[in-house]
Amino acid sequence: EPALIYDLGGKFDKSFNEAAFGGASRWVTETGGTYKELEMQSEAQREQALRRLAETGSNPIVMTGFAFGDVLGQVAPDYPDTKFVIIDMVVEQPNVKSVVFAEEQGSYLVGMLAAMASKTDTVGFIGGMDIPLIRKFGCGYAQGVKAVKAEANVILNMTGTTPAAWNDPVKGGELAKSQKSQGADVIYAAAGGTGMGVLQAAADEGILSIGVDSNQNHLFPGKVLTSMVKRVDNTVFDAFTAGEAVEPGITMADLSNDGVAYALDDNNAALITPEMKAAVDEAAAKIKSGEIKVHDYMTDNTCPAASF
Amino acid sequence: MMDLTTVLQILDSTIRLGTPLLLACLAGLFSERAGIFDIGLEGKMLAAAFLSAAAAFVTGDVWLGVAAGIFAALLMSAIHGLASITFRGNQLISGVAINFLASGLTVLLGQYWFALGGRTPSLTGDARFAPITLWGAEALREVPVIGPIYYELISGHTALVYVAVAMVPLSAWLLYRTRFGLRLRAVGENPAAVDTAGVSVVGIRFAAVAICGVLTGLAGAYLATGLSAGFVKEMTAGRGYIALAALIFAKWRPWYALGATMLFGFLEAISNRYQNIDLGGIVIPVQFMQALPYILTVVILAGFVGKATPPRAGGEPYVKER
Amino acid sequence: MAAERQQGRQAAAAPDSLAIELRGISKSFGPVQANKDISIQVRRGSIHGIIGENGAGKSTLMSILYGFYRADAGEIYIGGRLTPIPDSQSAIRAGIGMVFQHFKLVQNFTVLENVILGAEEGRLLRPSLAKARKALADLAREYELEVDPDARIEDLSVGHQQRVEILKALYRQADILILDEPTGVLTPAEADHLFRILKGLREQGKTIILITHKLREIMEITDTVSVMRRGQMTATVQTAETSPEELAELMVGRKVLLRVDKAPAIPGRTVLKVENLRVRDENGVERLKGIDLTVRAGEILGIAGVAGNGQSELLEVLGGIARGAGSVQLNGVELDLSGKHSDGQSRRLQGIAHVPEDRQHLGMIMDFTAWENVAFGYHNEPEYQKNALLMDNEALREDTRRKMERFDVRPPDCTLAAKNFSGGNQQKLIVAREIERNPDLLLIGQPTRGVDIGAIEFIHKQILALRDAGKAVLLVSVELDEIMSLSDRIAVMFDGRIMGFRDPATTDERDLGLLMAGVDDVKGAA
Amino acid sequence: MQKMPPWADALLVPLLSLLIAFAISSVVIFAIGENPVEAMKLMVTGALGSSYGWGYTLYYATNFMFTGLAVAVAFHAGLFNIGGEGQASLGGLGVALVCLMVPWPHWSLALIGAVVCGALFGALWAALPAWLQAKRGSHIVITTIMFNFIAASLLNYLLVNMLRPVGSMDPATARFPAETNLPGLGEILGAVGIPFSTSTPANVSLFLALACCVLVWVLIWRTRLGYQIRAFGKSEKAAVYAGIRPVRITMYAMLISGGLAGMMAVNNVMGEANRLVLNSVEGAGFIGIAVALMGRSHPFGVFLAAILFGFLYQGGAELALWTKIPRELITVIQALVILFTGALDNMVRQPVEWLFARAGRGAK
Ligand SMILES: Nc1ncnc2c1ncn2[C@@H]1O[C@H](COP(=O)(O)OP(=O)(O)OP(=O)(O)O)[C@@H](O)[C@H]1O
Ligand SMILES: Nc1ncnc2c1ncn2[C@@H]1O[C@H](COP(=O)(O)OP(=O)(O)OP(=O)(O)O)[C@@H](O)[C@H]1O
Ligand SMILES: [Mg+2]
Ligand SMILES: [Mg+2]
Repeated sequence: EPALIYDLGGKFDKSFNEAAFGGASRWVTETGGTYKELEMQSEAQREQALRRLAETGSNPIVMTGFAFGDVLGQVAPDYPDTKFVIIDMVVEQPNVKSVVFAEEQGSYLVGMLAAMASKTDTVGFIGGMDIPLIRKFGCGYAQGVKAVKAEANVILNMTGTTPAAWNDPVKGGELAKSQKSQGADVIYAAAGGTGMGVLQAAADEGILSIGVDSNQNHLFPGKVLTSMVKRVDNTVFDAFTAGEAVEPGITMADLSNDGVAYALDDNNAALITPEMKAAVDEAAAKIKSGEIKVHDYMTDNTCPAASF
Repeated sequence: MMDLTTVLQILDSTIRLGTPLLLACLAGLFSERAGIFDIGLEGKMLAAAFLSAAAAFVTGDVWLGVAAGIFAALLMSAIHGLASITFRGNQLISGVAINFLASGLTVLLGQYWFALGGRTPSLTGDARFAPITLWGAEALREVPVIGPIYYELISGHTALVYVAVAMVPLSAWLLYRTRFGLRLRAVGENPAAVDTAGVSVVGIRFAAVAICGVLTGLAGAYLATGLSAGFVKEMTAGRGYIALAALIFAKWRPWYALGATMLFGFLEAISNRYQNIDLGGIVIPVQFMQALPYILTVVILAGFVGKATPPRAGGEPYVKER
Repeated sequence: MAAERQQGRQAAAAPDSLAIELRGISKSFGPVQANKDISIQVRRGSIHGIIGENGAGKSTLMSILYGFYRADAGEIYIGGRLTPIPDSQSAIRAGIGMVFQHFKLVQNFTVLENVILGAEEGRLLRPSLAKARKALADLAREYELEVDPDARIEDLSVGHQQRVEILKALYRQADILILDEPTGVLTPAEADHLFRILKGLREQGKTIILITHKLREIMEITDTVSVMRRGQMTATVQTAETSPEELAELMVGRKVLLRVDKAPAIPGRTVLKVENLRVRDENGVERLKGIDLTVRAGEILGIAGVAGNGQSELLEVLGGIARGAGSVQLNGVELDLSGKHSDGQSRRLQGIAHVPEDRQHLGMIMDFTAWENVAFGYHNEPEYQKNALLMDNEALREDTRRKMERFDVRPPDCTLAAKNFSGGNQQKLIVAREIERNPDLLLIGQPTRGVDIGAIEFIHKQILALRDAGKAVLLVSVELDEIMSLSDRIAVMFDGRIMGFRDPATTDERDLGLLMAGVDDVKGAA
Repeated sequence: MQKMPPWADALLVPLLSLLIAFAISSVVIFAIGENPVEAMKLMVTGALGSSYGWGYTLYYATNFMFTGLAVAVAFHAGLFNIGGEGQASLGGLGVALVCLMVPWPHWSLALIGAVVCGALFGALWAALPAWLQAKRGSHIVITTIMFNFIAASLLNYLLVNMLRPVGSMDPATARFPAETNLPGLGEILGAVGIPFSTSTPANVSLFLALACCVLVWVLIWRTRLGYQIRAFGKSEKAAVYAGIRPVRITMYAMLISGGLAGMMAVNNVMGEANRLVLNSVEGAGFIGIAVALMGRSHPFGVFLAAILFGFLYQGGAELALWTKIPRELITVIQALVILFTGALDNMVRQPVEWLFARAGRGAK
């Protein structure tokens, strides 16, 4: 029986963790199987959660979030017969599969859309916890914006420095209002549950927002420009389907294997003009072909298009 | 250093963030002025935030949500009253228990009702408060200086913000100009004096605790239906304790409470907006800003700056016979 | 018996002339029965005194009449009509006002606010305050009860605070006024003023119940007097037909010993020498304004005075509880009055033992066992230690058993909590603890307050025995009899000063009373 | 003479309170559509049914013993220390620093270092509120609450900006060196031939906590300091009469209290996580209040109550794993225990006293 552990943002963050939940649910409807799931309440519980699931024979155990990395490095060797899948982090153990995403590529695409949709030539980015991973989102986004409008202004904010930053919609809303007052009319939220506050505030203030991880277009139809989708659901679905036969090692999910994408559906069809779509699709093709190289912040902790 | 729009933005945010603190602080003021210490403000707010969001979602009417929030806080107040007035228990312990009770029950019930891990579904439309544009705001908007101040800062808040601000003069009036206020203050100073004057101490104290419930109910409802759009686990995030700190800072007085809560709201607005503040070479980390309300309160408590004297009979159950 | 005689006559009086009649009132506080089946009649337009020892149940009875406590059984008749009084509101409505032993005033409210509290006109304060201001002015004129209506209570003297309490009752149009030990905190002059007011009220047809311990006051002002003992009403008599001796006997239940047999003192070297001792309380008010005295070995110096004139502070500063300024020498060694060594521990090490006035709140810990209380203050004594870390509880229990036997503490169970001993036995335990230390100087305050006659004699003997062993004793008591019978010399305190020293053999109560009132025969006014 | 025999006060009343708390919890479980009996069974098997469960139960109980003792010692001095949370996190800082900075040759030496340093940091964090209470009369309940928040901000700052290893994304310190890893309960019991799960975090700190229970008992009831603490706690006025110095006793009691809370870090930071993470205390400081109230501030009572709460914690985790009942149920039970054993004590006590009084009269 497989198992899934959600990070502190919670299963229903409408974003990262919920995407994982979506994958698991899809697996349940398609296979009729059952799985176990756990939500983290605090940092200190991670180890117990992992051990408990391993003890009771769950296999594979999928966990969402980089924060499990350190603990998994300790626990995995104790359960050599159990397979672990960690999303967003690399853990080098013989029984661990690490899945990381090319968020900079997806962010680049939504950055282009943001620049094209903006009338003020000022766009915003609200990150969750201030860590390299989130800066990677912001950096890709800024590159996309600058690719369309080199002189455009990108306002970057982070919600906080601790995991609480993933779950603070009030602060997300306040930051969005502040960015709006500075002229931003499109705001990209890469902040887990905090993003809900950003999307809400943007809708209230009559500006556009961009969702993250899951397709969040439906949350405020016509108010969410697009979403940078990370196919975490696919990762979970694949892992659950493979079962104990999960292949350990590192997997990179990017544009070329549809690991990341921008979302287009009925809810935002009116916001994305054909020209915008054409421009973005072209850029996507170039990225896949390697013609456009999007800089990954985490490779050298610098960003050519923005300063954090 | 900062232009007017930025300043207005921060002050605007200050008002939004200060409002729940103000309501909770006034709530605590009524309770503590009547001699009932209340460290359970946090729990009452949390319970109110949850039930108001839940009711607003189910009924689609934010005012019904507010009513439900007040009901939840009143329930918690009733427990506090029962423990500390009727059974003469330790008020601090009762407060601690209420905080835990709210923290646990909100998630338990939330999960049972909505299966969203303790949060309520997002509120939309009439299930949450919309900003109110005050009369003449649009017209005045273009007038320099006062235009933006009136339009940005004073107009455009949700109904409960105006209710909260109106509560300040109302509380002051009630406390200092009415019979009820006189008795309430007396009960917090010397309950025996009130008792021998032929007034029921228990009655006044329960009334005070009930007022505290109504106000924390408003505070919680504002958090869930005004400031954000729905309930999130632990969404009060220590605001009840900040309100308590503000109450000490305000020396248990209504107008001072307005000042104290707005100061603390301002600190929160600043720390929301800036991760670190660079003051010409000295960088103030955001964590310091977040801790500042507590640090200031400790300084006040230490009595180095403007000693705060709590109501004399505060925290003591009124016991006539051993 | 006087009691039977009186009851017969009162029952014959017309019922409509009775302001109050209580029938069969009983009240228990947990295991303590404070009132047992009490009946009493009070004539309209009279001043009715109630006397009785500490803890006799006087305050409890009056609090029941005022609706502060609820009686377990019994009936209350006001003006001949059965009137249930479940709370103070009903009492006020029935025209009863009460001035409690401990005032019930809100300290940071003004006089006016205190007066209207609970008797406001309508929901808003403004009209009530205006009305009360006028009413107070009228009352002040009528009864010599001037107070500044806008002063805060905490800024008023005790005498003025008491006026506020009386004004509160009169403002509520009380016909029956109860005063619980009103003169305990007053100077004689203030007390005289109060009595003038009370007489004025009587002339207006008001009924007054006066609780007091002072026989002089009873004789001076009351028309009728009731005596309580151990929760029961022992007698009601016409004041004109009784004498202080008879009242004392009724109060205590047997003939009171007037003098203690004692050998003449043989004073030796000076043990305690106090010069210009000054103490301020936490509000900065000077409580001791320069005390000079000496106590010699083998002598008892008695300090007389109305309560609240600095006697407590004197004991506290000598016992190391309070801090002071000036000079105190013990056996020629200067004591530290305000520094690191001005605490109870250091004093005990230097040879001072201290039986405090307030035994329940200072002298012992009610929840501690007897043996733990015997270590209280002496917990650092080497004999109670097993080693550097641990206390020797077994030795302590053994020591306690010995002390309890010697001082006849009952029940002789050293593991019983202090609160389970009666007041007299608690006091014996404390006296045992302090005297058995064989101190150079014993400070002892109100040694027999609330203690029964048998224990009083025993404690007095112990104090004298200590004196005869060549130790110095400083005795503080508000009971003049006690002071007169025990002391070898008497100092009278008034307003933080010593008014003079007297030899008990050559002085009398009148002389001491004048000194206690601040009047010095020889030098004139102080 | 006595209202109620001592055993009724020490055992019967808390047990009744506990019973009421559990009864109401059952109603809550029932109300959210689950079976209380099944839930209870699951908790018992999950927490006590295997040595794995016991390991976690004892691990949590160890935490609660430290914080419960901390609250209890302060209670004896008449002080309500709500600051266990902050003191324990500062203790964590101390343990982390001493484990990371000193090259310990062996765990036993590291343990001593960690105990000293954890207790020291915890005590220091209690010192300022204590001093303010003693010298300036600032209400210790409020100051310790404030200090909890200040501690959280301080740790947040340190972990994010100073202690986080380069390149790491979570706000946590580096792993402690292997020499500082404490032997687990499984290893210890295994060495004496008792089979016990080795994959639980219960570790040698359990014995430290037990030792602390005994030491606190000795301190409170056998030493002069304990005598003075109790006297001071019953009546400050009388204590002054006896020459007990309020400032000194307040400071000592709170330093000991804070030290005990700080020592908790030996268990969770050094024994379990092997690094300092954010919010490592996880509310154990507050549970200490419930534990001390339940245990009537007696070390043995604290021990029993800590085991009870350890059971609740582990059982609750199992419940969350196997049923739809969220872990927050434990918070509710905890709240009810605090409510009934603390604030509503009279509600339970008065009827019991009344019954005893009636029985007493009947016997006569
Ligand atoms: N509130 C109370 N709770 C419990 N016991 C009480 C209470 N008030 C009084 N008592 C007890 O009732 C008894 C009678 O007390 P009361 O105050 O009526 O005596 P009193 O005659 O007024 O004495 P005093 O002369 O000292 O004022 C005493 O044993 C006292 O300890
Ligand atoms: N708070 C209490 N708890 C338990 N028992 C008490 C309490 N107060 C008094 N008692 C018991 O009630 C009895 C009567 O106490 P009280 O102080 O009224 O005695 P008393 O008659 O005044 O004796 P004494 O003349 O020695 O003062 C005592 O024997 C004591 O055991
Ligand atoms: Mg009395
Ligand atoms: Mg007595």
